[in-house]
Amino acid sequence: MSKDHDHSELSETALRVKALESLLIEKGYVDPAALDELVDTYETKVGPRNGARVVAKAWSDPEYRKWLISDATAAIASLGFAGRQGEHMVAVENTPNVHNMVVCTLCSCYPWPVLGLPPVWYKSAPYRSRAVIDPRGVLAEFGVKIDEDTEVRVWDSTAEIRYLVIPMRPTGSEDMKEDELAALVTRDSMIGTGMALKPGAVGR
Amino acid sequence: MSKDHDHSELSETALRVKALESLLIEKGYVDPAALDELVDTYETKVGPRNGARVVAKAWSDPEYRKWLISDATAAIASLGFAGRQGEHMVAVENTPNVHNMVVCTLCSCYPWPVLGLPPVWYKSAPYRSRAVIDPRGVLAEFGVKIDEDTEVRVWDSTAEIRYLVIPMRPTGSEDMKEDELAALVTRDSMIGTGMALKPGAVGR
Amino acid sequence: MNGAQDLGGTMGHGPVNPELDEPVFHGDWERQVFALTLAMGFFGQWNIDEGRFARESLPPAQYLSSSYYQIWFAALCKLLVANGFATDEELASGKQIMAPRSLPRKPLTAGEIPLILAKGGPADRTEPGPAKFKVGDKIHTRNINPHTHTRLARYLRDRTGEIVMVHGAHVFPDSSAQGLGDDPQWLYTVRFSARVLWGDDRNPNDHVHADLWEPYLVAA
Amino acid sequence: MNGAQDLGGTMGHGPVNPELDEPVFHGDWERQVFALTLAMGFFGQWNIDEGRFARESLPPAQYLSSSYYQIWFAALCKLLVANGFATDEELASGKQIMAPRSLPRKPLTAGEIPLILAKGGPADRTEPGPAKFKVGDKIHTRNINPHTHTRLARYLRDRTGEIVMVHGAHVFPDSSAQGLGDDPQWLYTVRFSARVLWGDDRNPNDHVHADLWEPYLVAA
Repeated sequence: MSKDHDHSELSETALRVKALESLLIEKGYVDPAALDELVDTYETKVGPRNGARVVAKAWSDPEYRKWLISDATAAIASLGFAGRQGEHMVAVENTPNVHNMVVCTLCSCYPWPVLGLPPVWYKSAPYRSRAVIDPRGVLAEFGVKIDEDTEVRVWDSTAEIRYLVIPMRPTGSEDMKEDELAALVTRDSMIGTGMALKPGAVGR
Repeated sequence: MSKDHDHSELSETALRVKALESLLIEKGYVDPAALDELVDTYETKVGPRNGARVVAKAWSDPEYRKWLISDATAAIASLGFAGRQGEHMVAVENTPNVHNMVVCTLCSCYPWPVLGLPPVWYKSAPYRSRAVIDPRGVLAEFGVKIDEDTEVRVWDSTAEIRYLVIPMRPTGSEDMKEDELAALVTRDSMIGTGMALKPGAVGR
Repeated sequence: MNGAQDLGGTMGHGPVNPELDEPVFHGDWERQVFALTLAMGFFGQWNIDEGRFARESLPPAQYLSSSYYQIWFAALCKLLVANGFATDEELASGKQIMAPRSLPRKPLTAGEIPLILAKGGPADRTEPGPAKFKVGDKIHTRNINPHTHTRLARYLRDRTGEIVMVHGAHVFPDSSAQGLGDDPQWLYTVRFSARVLWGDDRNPNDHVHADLWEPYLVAA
Repeated sequence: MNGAQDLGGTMGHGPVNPELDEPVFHGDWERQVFALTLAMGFFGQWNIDEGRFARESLPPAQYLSSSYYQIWFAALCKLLVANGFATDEELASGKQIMAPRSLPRKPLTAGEIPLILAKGGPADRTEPGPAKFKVGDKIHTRNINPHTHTRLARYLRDRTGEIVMVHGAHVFPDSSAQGLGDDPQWLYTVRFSARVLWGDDRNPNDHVHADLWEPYLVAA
């Protein structure tokens, strides 16, 4: 299909969605202010900076790290991140011998309270189909090369358990404080398709 | 997608195909007369009437039936039906205890010399997906009800072997001659999604 | 169901193509689909598993050629019609034709959203009895092919693995998606070797983990 | 490859919908695609397995939303470009831009068609050695997931069945589709119980048969 074709499909969808919204408002089912609040919540309040705070704290505080690994839901809630699509959290930790990577082959399960809403690629057929059968090939596309001897652990979120990857703390970050550390923790590093940034670098 | 949408997709395809044909003729790769001959062959010369003659002969001639079951390629070639997409034929026979049904889940393999080109439904996702997992459900959609005690044998044409179903000879046809019998043998009865017609009936 | 949603191990979909500096939503229509899906779901007329089934039962050709919010939109329309919130004619025209249906509760207000999202919808339930398996147990997954909703993906069927976590009892989606109630079942995380799943040419170090309910499993 | 062509056991595609009094072709474009595919294939620049792979490697969304001759057309275009018969620009414009490529033989003429079709393209070859299995043997299919062409469908992998026919050695598509030569291998028809393939809720009388090459099989 041509690009033009895709665009006209999309504008057709946009018109139909607009019509649906008008209809549901007209019928009194939805309140426009509530719709705005839902959008605003996930556009500005909930996102991967939450998860970065969790990871930075785990890097800085051995007791918190232990708690996070033994009861992620409670440890994460203690920082104020809880609720929808994060009701049952599990944290999995990268080590020199193990690299973790999260997918939902069957839909788009993702830990909203710590990462926000998933990016398009996470919900799309290429990632969902390949993460479980060719995780190293997928990682290579993200620029992540894992040693052949290192175990790749893929977590397919087939139930209501939601996984958060704790990336390895980068070398050179030994003297950094929790707030500075959080800036090194990217969204992708908490999905497992990236590494934490080295001090001084920037990334997604 | 809307019906209009489908139509415009199809006319776009038709235009692109026309352009391809012009190009390949202009480049001297194809001769229009050869293209016409290929189409004419499968539109008017080769079709399920060939298979019907094979089945009618097997019904009428016990020796031929034996030959057809032991060496279908040779027995069918003896009637003049051979070649492309029928190089390696196997005939499978319906009985009161066994109902056979042919599919190609991976593409559209079909015994051209005896049945012609396959109908759209045979090549389409609904039939290809369901024939192997829910053959009785598919048969029911064709109006064919098979006893629970009768074995349903599905033949998935995954190699270059091509299958021809020999339907059961209908009751009431005992006194009919080979030519009359052939008129009872439908295409679908030789795929296994139908039964041979009862004398006096008509069908596809 | 073995629908187009069951993507694990399928091929030909192309590269992953992450988008740089991706916005949360691409255009207002995505915002609208997201918010409408949450707001309407809030009436409790369908559960999360029924919602998933509405999406995965779209024709595979449509599912695979739609963007994710297009899939959500198509599923929302199905659910609205199936639950009497709107008719097909209304969806086509965008105008009210039938009177609104009676509502099980007042529409969601902006003010209650923070609390509702914070509460979420936990899936854990009272255990139906003792767990059949414990960490370290070897299990074999069943070969099931229901036309209804299941979370036992095709690539995980008829495979041997090992229990690595026990999560207590959770709502069983295979029942819940059919409106047959929560039917709580023990939920386990199971570890599978990539070689068991995909064949001997895989890296022997690699493993896939999946969360599977007790009815999917037999002792190995 | 685990592409969209691997349809056995997938769900959600809808009813079969046979067409009453269906014509052989629906419009001239179908006639043209059919005839062009055969006529160009006649140059022998790709074999039947390479042709199949060209179709099944189309993106699944495209494969499933195309009619069968649309799939043939898309694959023919790929093969023509890959084999130097035409360029993408020529396909888009319908006008010759590059000189024709050298041809391995003269274009097909109408007169030779009956003989060529009657001859066909047999796939049987000299046996590479003695057959490993005989009728009645129990076998188990391998679990393979190649990115390349295979005729061992997903639903037939890692399953136990019984040899019911031995066909001699045939061209091995897994090699042939990669341009690695005929690599003849023994071909068998294998009988599988529907319960082995799909689970215990199936009719115990029902069986599926498939034609499988020796490298797909191990003794059970």
